Amino acid sequence: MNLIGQALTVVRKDLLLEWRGKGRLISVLMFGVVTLLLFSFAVGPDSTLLRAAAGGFLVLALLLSSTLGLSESFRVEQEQRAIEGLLLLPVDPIALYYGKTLSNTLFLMLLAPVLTPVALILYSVQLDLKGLAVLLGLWTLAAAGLSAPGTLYAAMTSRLQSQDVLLPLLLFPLVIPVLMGAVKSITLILTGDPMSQVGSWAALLASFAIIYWSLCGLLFPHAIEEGI
Amino acid sequence: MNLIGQALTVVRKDLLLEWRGKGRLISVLMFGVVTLLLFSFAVGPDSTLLRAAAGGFLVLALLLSSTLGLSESFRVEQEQRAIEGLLLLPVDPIALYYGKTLSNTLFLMLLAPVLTPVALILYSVQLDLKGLAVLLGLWTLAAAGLSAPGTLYAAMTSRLQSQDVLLPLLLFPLVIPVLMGAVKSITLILTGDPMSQVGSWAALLASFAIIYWSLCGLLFPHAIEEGI
Amino acid sequence: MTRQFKWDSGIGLLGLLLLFVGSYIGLFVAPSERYMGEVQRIMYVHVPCAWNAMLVYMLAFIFAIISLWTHRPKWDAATTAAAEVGIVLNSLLLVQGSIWARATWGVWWDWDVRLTTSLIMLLLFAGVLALRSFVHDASRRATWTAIATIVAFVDVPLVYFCVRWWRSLHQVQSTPDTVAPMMVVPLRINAFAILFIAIWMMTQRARLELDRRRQDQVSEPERLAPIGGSNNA
Amino acid sequence: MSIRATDSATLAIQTRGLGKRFGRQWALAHCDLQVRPGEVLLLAGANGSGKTTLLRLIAGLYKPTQGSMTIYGMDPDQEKLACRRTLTLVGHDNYLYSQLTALEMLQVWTRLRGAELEKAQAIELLREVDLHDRRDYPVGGFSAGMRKRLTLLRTRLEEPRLVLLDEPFSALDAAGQNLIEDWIEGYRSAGKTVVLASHNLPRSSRLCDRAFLLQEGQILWQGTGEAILDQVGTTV
Amino acid sequence: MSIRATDSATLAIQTRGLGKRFGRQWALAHCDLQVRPGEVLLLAGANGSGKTTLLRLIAGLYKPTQGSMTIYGMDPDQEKLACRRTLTLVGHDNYLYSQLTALEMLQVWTRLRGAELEKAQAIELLREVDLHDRRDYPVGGFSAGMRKRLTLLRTRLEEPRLVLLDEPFSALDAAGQNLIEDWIEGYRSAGKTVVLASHNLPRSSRLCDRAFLLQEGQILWQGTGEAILDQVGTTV
Ligand code: HEM
Ligand SMILES: Nc1ncnc2c1ncn2[C@@H]1O[C@H](COP(=O)(O)OP(=O)(O)OP(=O)(O)O)[C@@H](O)[C@H]1O
Ligand SMILES: Nc1ncnc2c1ncn2[C@@H]1O[C@H](COP(=O)(O)OP(=O)(O)OP(=O)(O)O)[C@@H](O)[C@H]1O
Ligand SMILES: [Mg+2]
Ligand SMILES: [Mg+2]
Repeated sequence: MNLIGQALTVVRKDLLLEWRGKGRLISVLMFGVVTLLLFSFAVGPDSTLLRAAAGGFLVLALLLSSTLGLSESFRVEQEQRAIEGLLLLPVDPIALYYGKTLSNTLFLMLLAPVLTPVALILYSVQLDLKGLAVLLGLWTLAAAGLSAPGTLYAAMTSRLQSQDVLLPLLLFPLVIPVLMGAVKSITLILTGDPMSQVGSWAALLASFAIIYWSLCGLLFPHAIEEGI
Repeated sequence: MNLIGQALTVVRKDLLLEWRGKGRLISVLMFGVVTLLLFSFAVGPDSTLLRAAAGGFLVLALLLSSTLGLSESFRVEQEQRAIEGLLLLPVDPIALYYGKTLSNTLFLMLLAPVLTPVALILYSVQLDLKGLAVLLGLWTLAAAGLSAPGTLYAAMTSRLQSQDVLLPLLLFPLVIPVLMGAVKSITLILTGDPMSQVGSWAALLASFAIIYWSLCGLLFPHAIEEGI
Repeated sequence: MTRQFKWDSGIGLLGLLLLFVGSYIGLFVAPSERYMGEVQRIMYVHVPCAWNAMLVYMLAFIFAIISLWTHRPKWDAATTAAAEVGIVLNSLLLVQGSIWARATWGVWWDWDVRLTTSLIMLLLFAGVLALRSFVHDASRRATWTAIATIVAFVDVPLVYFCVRWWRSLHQVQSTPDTVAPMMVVPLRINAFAILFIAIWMMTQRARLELDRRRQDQVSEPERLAPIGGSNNA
Repeated sequence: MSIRATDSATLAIQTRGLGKRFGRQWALAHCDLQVRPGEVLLLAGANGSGKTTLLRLIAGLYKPTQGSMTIYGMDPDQEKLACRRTLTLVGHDNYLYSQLTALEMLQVWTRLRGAELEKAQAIELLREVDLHDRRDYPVGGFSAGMRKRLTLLRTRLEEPRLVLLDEPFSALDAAGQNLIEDWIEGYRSAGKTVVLASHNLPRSSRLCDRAFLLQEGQILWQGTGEAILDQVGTTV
Repeated sequence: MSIRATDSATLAIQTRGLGKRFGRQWALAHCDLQVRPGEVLLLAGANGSGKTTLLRLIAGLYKPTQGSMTIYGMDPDQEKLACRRTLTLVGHDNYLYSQLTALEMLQVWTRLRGAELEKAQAIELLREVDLHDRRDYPVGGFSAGMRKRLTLLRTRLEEPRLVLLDEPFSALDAAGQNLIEDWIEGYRSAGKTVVLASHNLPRSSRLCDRAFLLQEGQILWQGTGEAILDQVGTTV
């Protein structure tokens, strides 16, 4: 079977697992909502302050939920060492990586359509439909950028003690460009975009995604050379 | 052996495990530091905004790190079902609960002394030594309040799919009083406390801790009646 | 499948009837409010929803204690039903409140005590149901639902106080509290109407839960005839 | 120890109509078991016949869906801790913390039983299972059989009167299997009760006083250890 | 298939000075193994003697600390995927996703091997291990033996020429053990190579063409299946 076929088989398996454990998506979403709420409590009831930081908080909530989703995606692989069962099969590690990354990207993409409206309401920010569409597009780029290194690191940490701490620890500093790009561009969208800077931030997000999709695909086979 | 002796044995075992896997404490701390950093990126370079929200961000970072620490504390119990080995011994569930809760409280208490200085530097806020002492005292109350329901829920979710999502999901809304109490009182300390309101917030934190230490101690034996 | 007429269907019908009457009075008979105008009439469902949500959560709490005590499936069903109906009322409350807020304050949301408390309450109990959905074993599910319900409910007063203190430095949202008698009547009627409907929904939901359990309940297999061996115990 | 089979106070285990259902599946049903103190009992049966479920029910790790039981006359619901003090179970899992060493694992277990274990005693115990030279190695690096050996030491740490063993011989080498056989003989002569589930019939049938054959969650047959070999030959 | 033991291209497995160290512990050392295609090989040895380590090295799950090997003439470093296509390993773990059903597990495995499994075929396979009536149950609720049976089906899904089995008989009931024995006989007559590690010497020694006795990570002895029974009797 060719690479693409194998990768799609991995995606299919992940979607099946996701479907079986529907709870995971829903609870990651609820986690995101609760995080959005927490931010407003942390800042206090002052709504101007909240509104100024709304874009940042939305992106942070998305990032935190994404990290949880990523580390969950390997939890199920390790439970009865199913991942070893996959590694023993003649599956190209590259197919494995891109399959897993793709299904993680799909998963992360689902977060924004739910969390954005909640953030808009909680932080009393307005956004028209066009703005929303642009925002979702940006998040798709960001999600792709997050899941490329995220999947690599989640695989590498999945069998270590305290993966849930290690993964964000490794990932957060790495994805600061994604964070900043997303925060900046989303804040621009929320506050109106007079200078049309969104484009260049989107370019940053896209290049991050492209670089890490290629780089991590090259590195992953080495990471799993001795199993995970 | 009496209850207290058993509980202390559990604490001792947990401390030994902690000592062996020193990595956990360090990486939870580093996670906290990275989170503090993320907040400043998410809010942007506006330092007044940052300073106004400094207390809130510090508490949020503490809370997020705490949740990770709590869910880790049961990861090691489930890895080879060690917890079942404990449940099979004639250990009073109450002793088990308070032992685990105490060791979690100790763990969480260690977070503030490290994260507070980092937050002070990152957000350029000043604090004298007395203020620092009061802050650490408040965090001790908050840590006790967090770990009581946190330990109960961590135990209950430890064997479910997606514990790492479920635990914060259950815990965050529950500990909003702790969050608010800590944010308010710590912000008061950071900005100076003209009206001496810190006392009443500390009272809130203390009553939360007392209520949940008693309530969860009563409920825990039921939770593990059929094993976890 | 023929179903005999159950007492709760009666209550449900009564509730619908009352809701119709109350809403009629509220919409067409009661005077409109001086400042807010016609939007204010949303109050006749808003306030009853709020009262009943609280009441139903309290029922969930009581059922949870009994369920933990007795381990009987019916109390688990009752706890779940109450928690779910509470969530439904709570969500309705939030939606109505947001619409009202949008119309009067110009924003969908504000960090007022009651608003904030309602939202946290919703999340607390939604967490309970999320936990429940992950537990497959029926008896453990019952225990854990009960525990989580108790833990969540005990938190509500604490949340209320802390949100009040949290707000205290800022102005408290003004709400009209001088109320005309013609406003009180539909409010009362609708409160009972929604209470009855809530009871009806709870019994339906509890029945459904018990039915589901019964479907899973396969009776013990036939006792196998032991072969050979005499009982040499 | 005099025995009257009908008197539950003098029985080590008595179950009445014990049953356990998972979802729509009855893992165990109609289980009436009477075990006298000092007996060695074998549970045999095909995969999925309910052996593990029965042992876990007796150990109090599952709540019965139906029926009741007593352990040395005690009701596990009422006197949970006393029952736990009376019995010990080694199941399919190993109950280990991978970061602790073999020695530390033993100490943790003993302390939680309310006793204290001298280092010399612990080394003596480890020597029994041939792990004494690995005493300071973290158990996470142990082989399957080494883990099993360590966990089986739990039965020797204190004085449980009822020892429940779920496939004690699996993962062990010949020497290990002989050792466990000796242990079980020792328990018998010390008047302790042993219930073991095993697929290693040649070995376990010659150990046991009575054998039970389970099928689809029910006790199909009971008899002596020698008889079960023939029985299994004909039915399985 | 004619065999010249010195020609690595015609050997199923050839290892030269293979060794694996964990920390300060040599789990395997100086391992020179030559396995001809169509042979059934038994690895015996005490707990912790290095059987699992050797099998995992061959399967490519560990990287050797020392030495080299070829599998059907291929270098696993160079031709990883080809090696994986050639071999299959069933180890101590079960490689299952608890939420999937037995049928779905089989389908996932086959698809990843690049084939497609008709439902009828899958049911036929499940029938072989007596799990056909549990095909739509999530495997998380399976008993230890049922999981093992399901995982052992991995050896039948495709056409691996080299089957590595780590304690294939453990957790299985008598019928299951007989079945696996039949399978191994079948593999032998189909010209496949089988390497199994087992503590069930009576059963595995009569199956194998050659037996190896490991001790502390080194091959201590090699001989025929019958001979190992005596050998173990004297050394262990
Ligand atoms: C999402 C938004 C809202 C939520 C969650 C909410 C929640 C509640 C709750 C929980 C109560 C019951 C309090 C009690 O009886 O102690 C209540 C009562 C009430 N609400 Fe709202 N509310 C919202 C928006 C509004 C708005 C926008 C208005 C009008 C401007 C409003 C006016 C009232 C009034 C008049 C009462 C009755 C007060 C009383 O009985 O003293 N609410 N609301
Ligand atoms: N991951 C590891 N880390 C550290 N040491 C290990 C590791 N894996 C194996 N060892 C050590 O290597 C040696 C051989 O282990 P291995 O698992 O190969 O034994 P085995 O022959 O399979 O034993 P068993 O019959 O008990 O399964 C043992 O001493 C073991 O402690
Ligand atoms: N947690 C569970 N959830 C669902 N079904 C279960 C669970 N545990 C056991 N079962 C079912 O109960 C039956 C008996 O299982 P049990 O583990 O007791 O068998 P066993 O006799 O120990 O088998 P083995 O010899 O394979 O260990 C099996 O059909 C199994 O599928
Ligand atoms: Mg079993
Ligand atoms: Mg092994």
